[in-house]
Amino acid sequence: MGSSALKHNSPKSPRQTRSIAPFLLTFFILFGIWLLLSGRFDGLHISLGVISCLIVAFLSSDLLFTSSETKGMTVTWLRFLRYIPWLLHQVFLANIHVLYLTFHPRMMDLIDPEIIRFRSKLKSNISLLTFANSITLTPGTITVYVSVYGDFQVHAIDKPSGRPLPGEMEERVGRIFSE
Amino acid sequence: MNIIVIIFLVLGLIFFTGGSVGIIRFPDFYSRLHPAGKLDTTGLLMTMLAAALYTIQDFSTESLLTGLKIMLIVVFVFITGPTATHAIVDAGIRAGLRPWTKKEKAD
Amino acid sequence: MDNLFLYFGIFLSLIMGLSLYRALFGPTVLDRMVGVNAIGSKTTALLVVIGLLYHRVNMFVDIALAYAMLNFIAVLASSRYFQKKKNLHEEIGRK
Amino acid sequence: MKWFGFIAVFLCGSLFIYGTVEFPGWGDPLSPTSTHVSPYYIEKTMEDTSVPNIVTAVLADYRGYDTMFETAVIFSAGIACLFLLRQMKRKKTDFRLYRHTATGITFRIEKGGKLPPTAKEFERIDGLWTPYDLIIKTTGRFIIPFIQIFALYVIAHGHHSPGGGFQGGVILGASFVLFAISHDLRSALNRMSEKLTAFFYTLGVYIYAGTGALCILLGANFLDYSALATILFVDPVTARSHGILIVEIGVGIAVMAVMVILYYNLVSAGKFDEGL
Repeated sequence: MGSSALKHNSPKSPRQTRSIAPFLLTFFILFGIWLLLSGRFDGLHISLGVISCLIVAFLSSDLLFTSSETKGMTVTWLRFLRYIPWLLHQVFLANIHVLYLTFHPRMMDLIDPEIIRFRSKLKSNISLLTFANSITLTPGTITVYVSVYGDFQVHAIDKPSGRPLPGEMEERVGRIFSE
Repeated sequence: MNIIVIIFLVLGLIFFTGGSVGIIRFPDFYSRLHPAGKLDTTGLLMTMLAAALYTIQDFSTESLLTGLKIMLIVVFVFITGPTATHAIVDAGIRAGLRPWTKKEKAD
Repeated sequence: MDNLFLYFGIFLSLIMGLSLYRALFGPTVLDRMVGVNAIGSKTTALLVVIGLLYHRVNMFVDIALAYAMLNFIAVLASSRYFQKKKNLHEEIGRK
Repeated sequence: MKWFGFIAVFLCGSLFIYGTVEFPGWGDPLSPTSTHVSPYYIEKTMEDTSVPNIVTAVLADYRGYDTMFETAVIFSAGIACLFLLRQMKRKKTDFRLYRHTATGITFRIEKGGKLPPTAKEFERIDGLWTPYDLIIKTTGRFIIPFIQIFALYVIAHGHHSPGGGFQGGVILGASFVLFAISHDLRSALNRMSEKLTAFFYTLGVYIYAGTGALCILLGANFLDYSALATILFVDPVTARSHGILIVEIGVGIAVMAVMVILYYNLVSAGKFDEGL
């Protein structure tokens, strides 16, 4: 368990050899972003864009992709897109809850902050990051600490907020990254 | 169309107000982060949705790109907002601030 | 519609004043950081609304995006800096 | 003492406000500033340089000499920080620290000792308190390329949008600072070493001044970009716009490198051993 979870931890130093696939993938993603940002499609700006994307891809392609992660990328991203509406719905519910707490006159009686600990079964860094940020965005909970093995410490604002963790959200995040 | 824009603007304003009032009313540093982190992010989402809808009303390539750029801000904030919140919490824990709880209050 | 955006901007600035209270009088440094972070995310929204007011959204979007990025890095850097301060809880006791 | 400061600030502020009474009205078309050179810039910029953003044209073309020395000021700020803070004699520590990434247990290995070669789960750290944070590290990994492409976009689109070398350079430098924060100073130095930074901030100023000198060699005045038309194979007006772009790139490189060197020096107090 340990070695597989820790594979992507340290970024490779630039001197190590790189494969060409992540480089090209980074280049095309960045070029899409460039076209969106620029909005000018004449020769000068397009060629500037190609040069800039080459520079950034050379500088940072090992940050965006580590070589083992490129397989099955598209399926993961499609599943991630399907996760977003559910997450937005949860975020909206969470905000209504916090808004209710904020404007409640006897707020001090309602809240009961505590720190919850649990162990998640997710393994890779990216799924842990998605889960941790989803926790921070949704009902009354903030991720305090995550270890590489998936030990979470979560600060919850009141009892009903912290109870459903890890629960459904972990299931869904696990399904995205097929773990 | 304008009505939808107005509804989104007002919703965004409500969330922003909630965030600001929350960080004054809540008792300690950790609980203040809940309104600051969540309500502001959602307020931004609502406001940006309104702005993007208003921008792409007179439809052209440029206005479409501008609307997409506005949504790019939302994506960026949705990734970085929780991370910033987490960074502040982490700083609090490492600096040795103890979370406020009800039991301590009762003693 | 322009008037609506104007009122929205003014109200947003007033709300930022509320967050400024926490940034000025927060008992610990970290409370101040919470206030500053809250002001930052409101400023991002305010910049886009100002762009709508001047009918130059395509320009102001760039500024807002740059501001959001620098705000994120600033919060990250200052939170890392204040981790080193081990005596934050004493600061509360002194007040 | 607090009250004394308050009174002093209050007096100075009142003096400033009293001074502004004499200013011409805001947006007054007859005030000296808007009758002298401003109309020339507003009317002639497009036909002189074909740059839609007047501010960029004034900054890098009409007032290019000023901007060159602004870049030089930033360069000297970097050099001054280097001289004041950098500790040239490095004190070698005779032990190394390794941390088990999962549990946070730290090993201190004295000189001559070695980790077992199978220990992949240990990372070398700089100081005992160096924090490890999975969320910030992973977010940094995903965000940095997009910040960098945005910075290059800002540099390249100085003609059309509010941007240019200074702003883009700051954002580009901030992306490297974010890398140093989200990982640690050691890996940041691996990626962008001190020597490379020094090379870049010299290169930035050199590009700016070199463009001006090239104009002299081609028989025009210093920083008169229309002389570049013969090398770039375009007409003189477009050459001025391209000259502005070249100069902006130089400014961007210089500002980026100075940002990074300032961060490195300030954060480790010139010792280059540990970051934030």
